[in-house]
Amino acid sequence: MSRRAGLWWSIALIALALAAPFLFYPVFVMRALCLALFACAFDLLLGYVGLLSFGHAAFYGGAAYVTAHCVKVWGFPPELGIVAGAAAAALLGSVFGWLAIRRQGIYFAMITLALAQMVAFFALQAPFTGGEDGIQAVPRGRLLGLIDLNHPLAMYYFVLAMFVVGFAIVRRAVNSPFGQVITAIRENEPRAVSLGYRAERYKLLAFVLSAALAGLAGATKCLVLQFAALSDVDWTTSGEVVLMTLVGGVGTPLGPVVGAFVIVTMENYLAQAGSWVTVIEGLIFIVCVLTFRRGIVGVIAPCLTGRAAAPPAPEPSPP
Amino acid sequence: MNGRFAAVLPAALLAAALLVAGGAGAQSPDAVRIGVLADMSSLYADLGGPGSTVAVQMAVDDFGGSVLGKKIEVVSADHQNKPDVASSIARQWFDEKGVQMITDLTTSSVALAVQEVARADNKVILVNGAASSDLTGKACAPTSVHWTYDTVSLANGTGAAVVKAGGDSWFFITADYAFGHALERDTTAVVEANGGKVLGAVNVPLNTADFSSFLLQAQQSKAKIIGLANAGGDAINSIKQAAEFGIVAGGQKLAGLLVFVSDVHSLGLQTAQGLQLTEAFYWDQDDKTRAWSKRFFDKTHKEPTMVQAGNYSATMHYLEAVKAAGSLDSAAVIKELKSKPIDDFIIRNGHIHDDGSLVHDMYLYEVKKPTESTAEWDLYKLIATIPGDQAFKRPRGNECPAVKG
Amino acid sequence: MPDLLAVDGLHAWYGESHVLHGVDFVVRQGELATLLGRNGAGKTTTLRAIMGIAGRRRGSVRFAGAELIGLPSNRIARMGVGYCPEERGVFASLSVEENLLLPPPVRPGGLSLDEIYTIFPNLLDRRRSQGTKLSGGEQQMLAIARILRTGATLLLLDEPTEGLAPVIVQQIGAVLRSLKERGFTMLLVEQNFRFAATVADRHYIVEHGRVIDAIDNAALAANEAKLHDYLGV
Amino acid sequence: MFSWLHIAMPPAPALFAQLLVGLINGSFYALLSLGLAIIFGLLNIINFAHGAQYMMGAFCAWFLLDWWGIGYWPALVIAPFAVGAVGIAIERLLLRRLAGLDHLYGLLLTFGLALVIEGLFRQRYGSSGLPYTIPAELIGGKNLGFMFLPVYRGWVVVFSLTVCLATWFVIERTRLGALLRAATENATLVQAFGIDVPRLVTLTYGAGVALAALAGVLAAPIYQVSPLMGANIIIVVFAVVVIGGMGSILGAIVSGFALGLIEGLTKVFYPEASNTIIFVIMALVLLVKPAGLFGRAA
Repeated sequence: MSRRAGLWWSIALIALALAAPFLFYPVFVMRALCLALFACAFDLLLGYVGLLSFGHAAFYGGAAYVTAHCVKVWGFPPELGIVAGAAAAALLGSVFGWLAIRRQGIYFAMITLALAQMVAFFALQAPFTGGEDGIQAVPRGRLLGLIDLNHPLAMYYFVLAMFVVGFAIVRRAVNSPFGQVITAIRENEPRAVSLGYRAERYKLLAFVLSAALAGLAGATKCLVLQFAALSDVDWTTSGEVVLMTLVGGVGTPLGPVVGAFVIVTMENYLAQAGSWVTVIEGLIFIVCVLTFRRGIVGVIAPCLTGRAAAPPAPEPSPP
Repeated sequence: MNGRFAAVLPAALLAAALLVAGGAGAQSPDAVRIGVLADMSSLYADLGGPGSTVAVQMAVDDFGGSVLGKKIEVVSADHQNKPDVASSIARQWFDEKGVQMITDLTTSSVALAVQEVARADNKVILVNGAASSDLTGKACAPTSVHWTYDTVSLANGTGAAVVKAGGDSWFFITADYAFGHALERDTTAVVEANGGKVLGAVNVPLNTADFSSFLLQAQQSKAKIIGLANAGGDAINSIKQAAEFGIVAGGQKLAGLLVFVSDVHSLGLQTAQGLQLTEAFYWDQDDKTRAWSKRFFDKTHKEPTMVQAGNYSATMHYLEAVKAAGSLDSAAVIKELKSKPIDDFIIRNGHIHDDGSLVHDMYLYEVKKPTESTAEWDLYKLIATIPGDQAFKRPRGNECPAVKG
Repeated sequence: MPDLLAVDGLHAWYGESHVLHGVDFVVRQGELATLLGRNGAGKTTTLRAIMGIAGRRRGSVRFAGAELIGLPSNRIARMGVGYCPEERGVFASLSVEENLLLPPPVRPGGLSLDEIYTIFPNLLDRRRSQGTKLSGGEQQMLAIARILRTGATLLLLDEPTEGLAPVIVQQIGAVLRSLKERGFTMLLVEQNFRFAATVADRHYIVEHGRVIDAIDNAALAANEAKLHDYLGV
Repeated sequence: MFSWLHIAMPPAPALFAQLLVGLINGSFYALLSLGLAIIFGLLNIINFAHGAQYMMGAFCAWFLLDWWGIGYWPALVIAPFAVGAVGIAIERLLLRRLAGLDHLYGLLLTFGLALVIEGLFRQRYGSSGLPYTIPAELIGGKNLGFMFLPVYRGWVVVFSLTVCLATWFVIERTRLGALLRAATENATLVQAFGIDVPRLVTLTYGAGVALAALAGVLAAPIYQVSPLMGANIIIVVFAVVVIGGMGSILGAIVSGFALGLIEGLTKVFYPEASNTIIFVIMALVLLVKPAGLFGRAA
C-alpha cells in the first residue's frame, strides 16, 4: 500500500469509527465491534498460526457468562467485570490449548469443538447461568465509578476503546518477533523446531492470547446487550466467527473486521426479510467460496490501494 | 497511485456511509409502528412466524389502518431464536424506527431479553408466543402483558383436568430447558394439589430426535399419564414415537402440555388421536372464530394457531387502548388496557393483572379419532372450559414484585 | 523402425514455475531409451508431462501418431501408455494382488497374471500381503508388473533402480531386457548411467528442461568423458 | 442439576431394552457416517450438506407417496437414486471447482448449500414437518418380554446393518473398492492408469449422498419428515466419523453403532448429557488416538 493511500484510509476509518454513533444505530455498531474483535482474536489463530479452532464460542460466551455473573450478582464495576471475563476465557483457553495444541488440521478443530460443546453443556446445566433464558438484565454500571455507561455514547466509546485495545494487541502480537516465530511455525514447523523454537509453547501462547481476546469481546458484548445467553456458547457461534473471518479475508489485518460488519449487517437487515434469511446467507457463502476465496479484503483491498495482488504474508499497516 | 487520488476512495467511503446513515434515519414521524418479532425460519415458524405478521396486519386493517390520525405500519423480523439478535432488533426498533409495541416474541429466552429492553425503554410488549410464567413472575415488567397463554395456564388446564379424570400418577418427559422445567414444575404442583402424584421425570436435551429411550423409561414407571413438557419438533417426535412403541395401546395416556394445532395437523389424527391438550383458542369454536379463521386461511392456507390469533387480539386491544388513551405513551396505554376487561372472540372473559398476565378462559381439548373428523383441520373436540381464575392461578404464588409488594 | 513416441518443443509448468523449456526427442518402436541427467534437470517432469499429470503444458507429444497434449491422463493411458512412477506408487491399502489388478486392461495383448507371476515369482508368494509390506525391490517389481497386464505398448519407467541393492538392480535389468524381447517400448528415467548402459539402446541427456544431447548406447564408451561432464559424476 | 448423583440402577431387562434402542439409533449414525466417511476419503471434503441430503431423502419418500402414491418399498430404492443424482449435480457444478484446495472451503461451501436447501424446504413445507406412516407390512410390534419392540425398528437395524456390511464388502473386497481405496491414496496415479477419476469422484459423492438419502427414507416413518431433521443430527454424525477415524469405512460403521449404544446408556444414567456424551468421547479418543479409532496416522 502506498504510504499516502494508507494514511488516507486510516484517517477515513478513524473518522468513521468516531462518527459512527451519530450516523448509525449505536447498539448495532457496538455489537458489530464486539464481533469484529472476536473475529480478530480468532484470526490470530487461523491466519497466523494456521490453526482452525471450532470452539471459540466457549471463550466468547464463557466470558460473557462470567462477566454477567460478576457484574449482576457480585456487583463488580464494569471494568473489573470485563477483566474477570477475559481472565476466565484465558484460563479456559489454556486448558483447551493444553489439550488440543498437539493436534493439527481437522483434528484440532474437532477437539476444540468437543471441548466447547462441554462448555455449552455446562452453561445449560450450571445453576448460575439461568439455563436457556441466560443471565438477563445485566447492569452496565459506571466505568471507574465515574462514567455512566447507560448513556449510549459513553458505552459506544468504551466499546470502541476495548476494540482498539484488542485490535492493537493482535497487530502488536503479529508484528512482533513472537508473530514472526508463529508464522514461521505455520509455514514449516519442523524447520522452526530445528531452529530451536519450542513450537508447542508458542502455539499455546497464541491460543491463550486468542482465547483471552475472544473473552474480551464476549465480556464487552455482555455489557452492550446486557445479557449472556446459551446462543453465545453454541457451536453455531463458533461457526459464525469462522464465516466472518473467511468472508472478510483470513490473515489480513482488516479482513475479520470487515467480515464481522458484513455478517452483522446481513443478519440485521436480512432479519426483516423474514424466512428467507438462511437461504440468502447460504447463497452468499457459496458465492464467497467460489469467487472470493481470499475474502473481501483479500480481493478488493489490493484494487483500492493500488497493489497488484495481496501479499502472501500480511505486512504491518495501521488500520 | 498518486496522492490526490489516494484520498478520493476513502472520502467516497465516508460519503457513502453518511448517505446510508441519512437514508436509514429517514423515518416518517407520523406513523404508529407495530413490530412483529418472531421465529420466522426455525423450530417455531409454523406456530407463529409469518402467520403472526399476517394476523397483526389483519388487526391493523380491521381497525381501520390509522389511529390518532396517524397511519399504522407493521414491521416484522426474524429473531432466529437468538436472544442477542432479538434484543438488538428490539432496541433498534424502539430507539430508531419509532416502533411503539412489539408482539409475538416466541421462545422464552427471546421474550425475556426483549422484556428487559422494553423495561429500559419504557415501551409496550405483548407476548404471545413464549410460555415461561417468569415473564409475569420474577421478571415481570410494568409495560408488558403476557397475552395468550403461559406455563401456569397450560399446567392448570391439562394437569387438573387429567387428574380429575383419573390420571393421578404422572411421569414427565421434559425438555431440558427453562420452559420445560417451568412446565414440569407448574404441572407437578397442579397434579399434587389435585391429589395426584408424580412418579418420575426425565430431562431430555433440546432437539433430540429419538425419544424411544425416554418413552421406555416412562413405560417402566407404570405411571398412568406421560406428561410431555416439551414443544415444537420435540413434542411431535415424542407423540409420534409413543404411538410406535404402543404406549397408548398399552394403557398409558399422553398429556401434551404445549401442543399447538399446527403440531397436531402435522402429526395427523392417526398418530395424535386421544391426546389431551390445553389451548386458548381453536379456530372451530363458534361462528366468529370460524369467520375470522377463514379470512386467515385464505391468506396463509393454514388455520391459525392460538399464537397467531393471540397476536390479532393483542394488536386490536392495543390499538383500541391507544385510541381511548388518546396517546402513545406506554404507561397511559397500559393503564387503559388494564382498566377494562379483555373480551373478544379470541380471548374470553379476560382481564390483565398487575403482574402483566392476561387472565382468561382456557380450553381442554382432546384430539379426535380419524373416524370422528370430517375435514382436514377438524382436529379437536372440547372436553372442558377452564375459567380464567382457575387457569391462571399460580399454585406456588407469584414472585413478581408488583404483586408481592 | 517408426517413432512410437515423438516429443516436440514440450514446455511444462508447475504453478508459476516454468520447468520444461522445449524438450525434443523420439522413442522408436521396440526401443529402450533413457533420459539421463542431474537431479532437477526435468527428467521426471518430462515423463509426467507425457503422461499428462504435470500441470500446464504446451508443445507436442505424439504417441503412435496421435497427439497427447490436451488429453487427460486416463485417456493417454487408454491409448497404451503404462506409467511406473518414482517412489513406485504402491498402494498401502491394497494387497499385492489388488495392486497388480488395479490398472484396467486398455488393449489386448497384455501379459496374463500367470505370465507375470512367472516373471516375478516373489509376488505370487506374497500376493495376499499389504502392498507396502513388501521390500523395496519387491515393491519395484510390483510397480513394473502391474503395467504389463494392461496391454500398454509404451512403458514410462521413472528411476526403477533408485535406492535398491546392486543384486536387485541386476534383477531389474534382466526384467527390462526380457520385456524388450517381448516387444515393449520403454522410456527410462535414470541417474545411474552404468545401469542404463546395460539395458538401453539410446540415451538422451536432459539439462535445464531441455534435451541437450543424444548418444547411442554403442557410442557410450566413446562419449564417456562428455557424459561425466553432463552428469557431474 | 447433577441429579445423576443419586439415581437408581434400572433393572437388567430395562437396561437391555435401552441397549437395543441405542443400537437402533446407532444404525442411523452408522449409515450417515458411512456416507460422510466415503465422501471424505475420496474427495477430502467434509460434507456439511449431509444432513440436508438426509432430509431430502425423507422428503423424497414423502413426495413419492403424496404426489404419485408410490409407497415405502419403491421409495427405498428411488429416493437414494434421485437424491444421489442431485448430489452428482452438486459435485459437477460446485464441488469440482474446489478440487485441490484446503478442505475448509469444501466445508464452507457445503455449509452454505445446507442452509440454502434447508431454507427452501422450510419456506415451502414449514417447520413442523409432515407425517409419513410406517408401511403396512411393518406395523405393530413384538413383545420381547423385556420390551415392546416395534417391528419397524427391528427392520431398521437389520436393514442398515446389511447395507453397512454390503458397503464395507464393496469397498474392501471388490475391484471397484480397490479403485476407490487406491484413488483415496493417490488419485493422480490411478488416473494415469487409465481410470476416469473425476467420474469416480462424482459417482462416489453421489453414492455418499445416496446413503444419506437412504437413511432419510428409513427415518421418515419414525421421525417427522421435517426440513430441520438433518440440521440437528449432522454435528453428531461428524463426531462419529472423527471418532472412527476420518475416511475409515469400518471405523464409521463400528463407531456409529457403538456410539448409539453409549448414547442409549447415557439416556438412562444421565439423560441431560445424552447430546454431549459423544463430544466427550470424541475428545477422549482424539487425545489418546489422534487419528481416531480406525484411522491411519496422517
